[in-house]
Amino acid sequence: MADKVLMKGNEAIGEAAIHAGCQCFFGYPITPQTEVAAYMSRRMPKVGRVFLQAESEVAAINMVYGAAGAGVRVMTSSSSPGISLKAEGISYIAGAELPCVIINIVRGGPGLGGIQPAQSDYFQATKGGGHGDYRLVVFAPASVQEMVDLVQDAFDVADKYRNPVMVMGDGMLGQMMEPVEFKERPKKELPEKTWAANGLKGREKHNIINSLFLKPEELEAHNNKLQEKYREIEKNEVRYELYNCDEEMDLVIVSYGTLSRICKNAIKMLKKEGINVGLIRPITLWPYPVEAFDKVIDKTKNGFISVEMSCGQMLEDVQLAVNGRKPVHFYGRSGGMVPTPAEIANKIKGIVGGAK
Amino acid sequence: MADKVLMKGNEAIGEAAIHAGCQCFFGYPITPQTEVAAYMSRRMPKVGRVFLQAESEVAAINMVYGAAGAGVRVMTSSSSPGISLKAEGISYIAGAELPCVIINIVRGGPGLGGIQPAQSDYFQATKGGGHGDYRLVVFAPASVQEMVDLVQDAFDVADKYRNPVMVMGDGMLGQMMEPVEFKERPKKELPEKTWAANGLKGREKHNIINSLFLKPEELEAHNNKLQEKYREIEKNEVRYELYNCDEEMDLVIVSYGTLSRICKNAIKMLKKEGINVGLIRPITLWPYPVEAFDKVIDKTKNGFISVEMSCGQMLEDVQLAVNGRKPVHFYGRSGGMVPTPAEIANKIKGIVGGAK
Amino acid sequence: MTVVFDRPKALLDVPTHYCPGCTHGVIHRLVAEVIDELGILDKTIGVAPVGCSVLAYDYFACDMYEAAHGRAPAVATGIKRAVPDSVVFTYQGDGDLAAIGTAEIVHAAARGEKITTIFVNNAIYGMTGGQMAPTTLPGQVTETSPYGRDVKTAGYPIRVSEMISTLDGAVYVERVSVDSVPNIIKAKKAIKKAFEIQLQGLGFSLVEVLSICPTNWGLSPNESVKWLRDNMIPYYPLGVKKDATTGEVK
Amino acid sequence: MTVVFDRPKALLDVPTHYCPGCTHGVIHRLVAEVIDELGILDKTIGVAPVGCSVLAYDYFACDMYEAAHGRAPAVATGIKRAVPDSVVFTYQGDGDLAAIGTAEIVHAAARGEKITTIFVNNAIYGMTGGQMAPTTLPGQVTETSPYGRDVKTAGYPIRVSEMISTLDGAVYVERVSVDSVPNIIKAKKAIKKAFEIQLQGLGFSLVEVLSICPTNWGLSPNESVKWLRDNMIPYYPLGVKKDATTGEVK
Amino acid sequence: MANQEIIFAGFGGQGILSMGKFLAYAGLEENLNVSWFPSYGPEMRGGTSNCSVILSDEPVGSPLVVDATTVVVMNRPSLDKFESHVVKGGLLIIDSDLVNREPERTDIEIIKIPAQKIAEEVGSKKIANMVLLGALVEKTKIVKMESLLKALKEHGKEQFYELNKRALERGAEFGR
Amino acid sequence: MANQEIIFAGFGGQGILSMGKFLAYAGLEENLNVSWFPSYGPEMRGGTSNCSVILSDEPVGSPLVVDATTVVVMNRPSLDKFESHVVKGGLLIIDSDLVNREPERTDIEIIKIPAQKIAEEVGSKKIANMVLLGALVEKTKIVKMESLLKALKEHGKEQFYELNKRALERGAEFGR
Amino acid sequence: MGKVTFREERCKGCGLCIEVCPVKIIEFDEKLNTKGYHPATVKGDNMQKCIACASCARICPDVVIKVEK
Amino acid sequence: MGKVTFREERCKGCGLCIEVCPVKIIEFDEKLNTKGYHPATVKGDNMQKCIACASCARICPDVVIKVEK
Ligand SMILES: Cc1ncc(C[n+]2csc(CCOP(=O)(O)OP(=O)(O)O)c2C)c(N)n1
Ligand SMILES: Cc1ncc(C[n+]2csc(CCOP(=O)(O)OP(=O)(O)O)c2C)c(N)n1
Ligand code: SF4
Ligand code: SF4
Ligand code: SF4
Ligand code: SF4
Ligand code: SF4
Ligand code: SF4
Ligand SMILES: [Mg+2]
Ligand SMILES: [Mg+2]
Repeated sequence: MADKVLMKGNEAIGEAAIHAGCQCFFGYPITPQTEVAAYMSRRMPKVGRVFLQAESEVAAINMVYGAAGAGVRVMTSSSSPGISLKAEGISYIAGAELPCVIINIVRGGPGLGGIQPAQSDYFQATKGGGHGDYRLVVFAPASVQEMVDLVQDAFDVADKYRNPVMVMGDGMLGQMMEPVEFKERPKKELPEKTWAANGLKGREKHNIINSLFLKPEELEAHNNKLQEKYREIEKNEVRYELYNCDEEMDLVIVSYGTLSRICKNAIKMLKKEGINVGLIRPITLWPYPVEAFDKVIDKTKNGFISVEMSCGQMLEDVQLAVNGRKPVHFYGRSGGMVPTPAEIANKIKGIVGGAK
Repeated sequence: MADKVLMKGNEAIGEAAIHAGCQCFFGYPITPQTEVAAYMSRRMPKVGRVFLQAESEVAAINMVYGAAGAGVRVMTSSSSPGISLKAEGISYIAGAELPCVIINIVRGGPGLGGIQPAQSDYFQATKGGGHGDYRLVVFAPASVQEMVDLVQDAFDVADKYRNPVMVMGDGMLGQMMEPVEFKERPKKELPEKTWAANGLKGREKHNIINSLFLKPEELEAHNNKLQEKYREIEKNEVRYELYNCDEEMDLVIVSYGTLSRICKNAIKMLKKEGINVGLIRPITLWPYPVEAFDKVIDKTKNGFISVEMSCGQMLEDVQLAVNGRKPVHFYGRSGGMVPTPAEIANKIKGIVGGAK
Repeated sequence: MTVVFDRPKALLDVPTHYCPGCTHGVIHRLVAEVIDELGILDKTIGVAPVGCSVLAYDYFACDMYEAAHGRAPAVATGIKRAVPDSVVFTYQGDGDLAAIGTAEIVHAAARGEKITTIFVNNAIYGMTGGQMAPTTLPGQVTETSPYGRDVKTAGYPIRVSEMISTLDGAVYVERVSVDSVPNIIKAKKAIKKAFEIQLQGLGFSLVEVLSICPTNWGLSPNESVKWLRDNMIPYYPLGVKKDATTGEVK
Repeated sequence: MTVVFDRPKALLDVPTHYCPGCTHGVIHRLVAEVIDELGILDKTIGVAPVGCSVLAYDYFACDMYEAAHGRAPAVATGIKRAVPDSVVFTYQGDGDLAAIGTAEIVHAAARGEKITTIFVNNAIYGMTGGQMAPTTLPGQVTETSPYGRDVKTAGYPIRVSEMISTLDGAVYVERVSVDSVPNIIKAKKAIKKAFEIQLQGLGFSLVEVLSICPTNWGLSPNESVKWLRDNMIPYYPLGVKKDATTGEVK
Repeated sequence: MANQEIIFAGFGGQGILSMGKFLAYAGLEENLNVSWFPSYGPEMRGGTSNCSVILSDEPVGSPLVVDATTVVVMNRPSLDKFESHVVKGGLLIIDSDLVNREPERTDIEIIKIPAQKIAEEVGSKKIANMVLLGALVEKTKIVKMESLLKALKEHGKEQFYELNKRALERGAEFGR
Repeated sequence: MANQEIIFAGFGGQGILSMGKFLAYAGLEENLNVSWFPSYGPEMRGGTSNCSVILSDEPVGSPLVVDATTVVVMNRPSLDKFESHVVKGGLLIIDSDLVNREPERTDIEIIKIPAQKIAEEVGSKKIANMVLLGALVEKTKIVKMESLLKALKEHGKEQFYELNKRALERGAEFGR
Repeated sequence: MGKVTFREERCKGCGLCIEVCPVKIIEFDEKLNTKGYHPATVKGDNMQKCIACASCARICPDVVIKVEK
Repeated sequence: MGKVTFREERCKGCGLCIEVCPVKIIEFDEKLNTKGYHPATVKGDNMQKCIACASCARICPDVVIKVEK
């Protein structure tokens, strides 16, 4: 395959952003995503764009606010503790309705935690780590190729809805190399950024980038507008994969990111033992693919199991989607421990009662 | 009532903390909670304790980390954007298992938002605004008196479990005056802080305050220990109020904080029209009072309605608690708009179908 | 008759929310006059802080941002990098710039970011009702230093201009005051020079403006300008602190 | 035979994770020697940063904290205020202190916080694999300045000691180096003085120590000390920058 | 059922917040449920100021009064803003020295008091608020005048007590 | 079914990561699913280094290899750490010049190669990794030698190509 | 000889202009403006004394004053 | 005359001590320690030349060296 190259997830993020027309990158080093910044520092000057290492994650996200407000495509990247520091800034960006892409290559927490792969920032990403009623669109790629595709999509979705989009992977995805292809992408019709504050240049009225609405009536109206937008996104942007879900199933795994690949291997193992297990793989963590559950709910004997590299965070969204219609189980590892297919298969056998 | 005094919510927080033996206060001004810091700046020096205005919310929460690690009772206070900035620090405190009390007097968001009362930091408080698998105990008082009581309890609960406790109110609760009484409180048996890093003073082994576990096995073990603690808290520390829930009900409101008082007035209004509505008032937002739902679920005809000053955040916990057994409705205002009893009553009439 | 003095165009013709006598208004006008005189309204982008001047975005006629508390220099950096031919200024109070935003201003200066910062030092947090600022004078009574700022526990005021002058990327740093007409004229000159430095692409420029807060100082406007003169200027000496275009560092 | 030199007690007898030749080890030992000599092990509390010295908490025998990246001075403030009779020091790298932690160090100094900061300047982010630090020299190649630090876009290195010296609460500030034995001896003297300042309750003290990072500089340890001598010292001149006990400010 | 939901409104510096506080203290004295809630935020600065006070037999719901049984206004902008907030049959008390327009409502009771003049007669314009408060208490009987006086004694400045008392009494005449 | 899950391990600087990469590129050349995953974090620093490489007909699950079909070790600590990770019947390749103990496993195939010596003979100790890689490819046949050479040509440094090629060939002898 | 014009409804009555006028011709009006302030003004013949120095305008925070000559 | 003792298993073979020894008596051992480094050492009679200046110990980042005299 001549047009495929082996690329580290973190570097693929950078290259995908460049392909998507990312004009500015602001970052701060943190394991396991440092290579994003390193890659951008090499490449962005070569393509005449902006790489800047900020003094902190707080500064980086506010630089993003500045550049996004000026109407250019902009990205920042970090890992868990760094994302926490961006919480205020992300809330501002969501409040001011600015499009941008935020990468989180998750590591184990809480606190300084560890640097190995984890998924324990699910809540933070999907329920809004920052204050106020806002939502990020959250993409969760499972391979370096999908990372490349989703990072590019992320810029489009951000621009389409004037909303920040987070692309979340774990340390594995950031560090691993896989073959990737930068596909020709059809040009998207996207709204013009007439709101951008980039200098009047003859424009009559000044543009203002702002999230302050001192009058409660106005702030409520603004929130209502945001909520409408979120409903629109829920309608249009849900993405997921159904794997092995066509027939009657003993159980359906729900799992995202790299971990979902391990789950697929577990499914293959179980198949050999006569246990048929499906997989719902949410690709958007928000909006959550509730409809995927509706599609399979009548075909699963023992309900669902949320398999996570966290202590039961996505579990709540699974329960909300299932809403009591079937049992919901959980299997999780944490702190950088990556479950093996055998382990997952074992847990599932415990639930479905061994081979048939 | 001779022993009752009229006090502003924010000032009552300060006085309650002093009663609870709070040794250090680190804060940063922000509306609508600035009076907490102002009060502490007046009172703490008078009682020989520490008031320090930090250079930022980030610094303040890390000062809390320092003082809590040294084994003293410590508090910080802020409002929504300031709490977002504390996200990393809170995750560290939870990770290092340090007891402390964090006040959030919520204002409208997202971003700079507004300064009027809101409840839109529910997700942030209950699902962990910071990264990693951790939980805060979250108290939501509905009156200044309850604020006083819960702030004092918060210190005890924090010490008991070595866990940060958040007390969350809205701008109304911070700014309003109500009569309060500082009750005699029975002395609690609390574990000695042998883990505190406050100088060896003859101790053999040094104490370390830390949240880093580089080996995944160790970080997972640490997380498992935290999760066990959270299960323990869920068992012991759930608090809620049931109001007008004894008989058959047309609907049950779920509402917390000052807003629950408005809901009570709506309930009274509806009663006059022959509509019987109950109220579940969660006092702990985490652990969430799931058992309260079990108690009333068979008595409510039309299920539940989550009434919030946010766009449907607690709603998810209500749905999780109900788990599909009954319908769940929602009514919310945002941005500092405070619903009136009539408004709430109207919404409810729409659901239950007018007077019987 | 010829007009000797009138409202600058870069200042929108709307009433401000500032308290009577608050010199934020004067400083706004000076910035607007400079924008007019340099003819750069079309490419100027301003960044308002969180503080009393939060609503500055409603007052300046150029494109405007409202930045998170203390982060205006980072926001300005993002803007300037995205639109290199723009003229970007931040307008920040002493709480905003010298407390929560310390890292951002130091690093914008160290980077030699081609932006201009108007730093309004009124020795207090005006917006939130008069708490101690990093620039509050020793002994000064505020909401959070009710017994007067005690340097033993609350530390010493920061002389921002002197601190920023130690950074190689800072090209022009001057402290001015708006307590009197002669000082207002000097202040305008400094602001103009700071913008010119940016237009010449030389690096970072900052003008610290000593300003009054009658409301939270508990003084009348005229008492306030006197208090500024008698108390602030001795602690915060006026003048050029650094001018790399002449090699001058004071 | 008499012992001329042996391991200090305040340094636990465990191997460190530092790379061969990394002078973090030397600086650790100096701090430990000072603790021993002052007889303050029992009341000393150390704060480790995020950086290569993150595990310092496993190496010092006193009570220890691991602080969030850059926040050691705030953590130390919390400790010192809670336990006023303790001796509190922070140990921080240049990424930790001079980038993300700028506000915290400036304000701890401005407050005259009675703590001591050991600031290890190795002109790079060691821990994360060699990215540009605020102290990276112009032209220096790092992971994130692959074409050499370009001051036009990445700005100028910060001279932290000089900057901190502008603050009234900073009582003692000295820059030292551990590139040679005589300099190591001077470094220890400075560290001792800094701790003594704290013991006397005079205020904030900081010792900036120029240190090597052979791994990320891509040099052998012996080449590294030479590089430090030839490149860092000219940019970061050694010596006492401020000594308020003598009134000296340089 | 005793229940008063009151809005006090005027310029900053007119004693709007403190008249509300004294009334709340009087309510506390009589074992009523009470709450006091100020407007807050930047609009306070130099501009208008108002507070909501509730005294009731029943537990207080929202401390923010929207449908007021009584509104007391001490300037024109406050009349403009709050006239519509008086419930039907409710009470509107106006400092007629400061408000230069007639109220438009006809479905409510209106008391106009030249409070500045009266206060000046008593001793100082600064206590015009007490004149208005006197009328309110007399008219609504929400608390006994003694309770209000007790509140003034315990929570007000000693040296103003007599003056305040006289202002209340003069105001009360308008409430009869 | 072609499937190899390999762990390469040794000191930093021995070319552990790059031998993995070349193999992955060779796999890509043959249209296999491939992944390469390095150990990362502070333990890398100056100390040991390892990477997981998977080449398979099937889509790759976890890129982190726990149960390895082949393990290649270039120092003693790596043998200590990874010997147990070889699956039953799997392959262990050891640089016997650097590892001073015998492996304990008896249920696996073991190839010991004096890779330092051979590499030195070829031209430089630095290409000992290629010697080991040659043996691995020859033994497992996971990719064709040509594919590996093509990977070396396309992704390796031009000037080392001939040297590397010879090292591979010398190593291959041990894999027969 | 100069002429100053006050945009009365914008004046907040801060008094800064009064203090800086070198010829002391500015005073507060008795009447209140719609904002509730006594606006600054120059009465009657006093205007003749105006030297059009623009000091008042320069210190006015609310751009109330236009100066002509 | 001095004596230096190397705690061989702690040595990381950085060579800093070798460079600073004024009498140049420190060298790398041929053998590897358990960490895989060639540890610093003073061989045979060379020890006689040691002046116990402790330079080696002072620059050693790993507190490998004890100096006596
Ligand atoms: C993160 C955050 N912290 C705190 C605040 C509250 N706040 C608003 S303005 C302000 C201080 C403003 O003081 P200063 O910068 O001196 O400006 P001034 O009002 O004096 O002009 C503070 C602390 C906030 N909005 N956001
Ligand atoms: C909030 C946060 N941001 C970033 C990091 C990643 N990080 C760890 S250490 C480090 C830099 C350390 O450099 P320095 O302070 O110079 O110390 P050195 O390793 O050079 O001794 C960074 C950026 C982190 N752990 N937390
Ligand atoms: S509070 Fe102070 S700074 Fe703010 S507008 Fe009023 S006078 Fe000006
Ligand atoms: S990376 Fe650099 S600073 Fe870190 S331990 Fe190694 S040599 Fe020392
Ligand atoms: S222009 Fe000068 S003289 Fe004329 S009114 Fe103004 S200050 Fe007075
Ligand atoms: S300075 Fe301006 S606002 Fe102040 S009194 Fe004079 S005209 Fe009015
Ligand atoms: S003590 Fe001095 S002379 Fe002896 S080995 Fe060490 S450096 Fe050489
Ligand atoms: S300085 Fe220490 S670690 Fe380095 S070679 Fe000498 S003894 Fe070994
Ligand atoms: Mg200020
Ligand atoms: Mg460093």
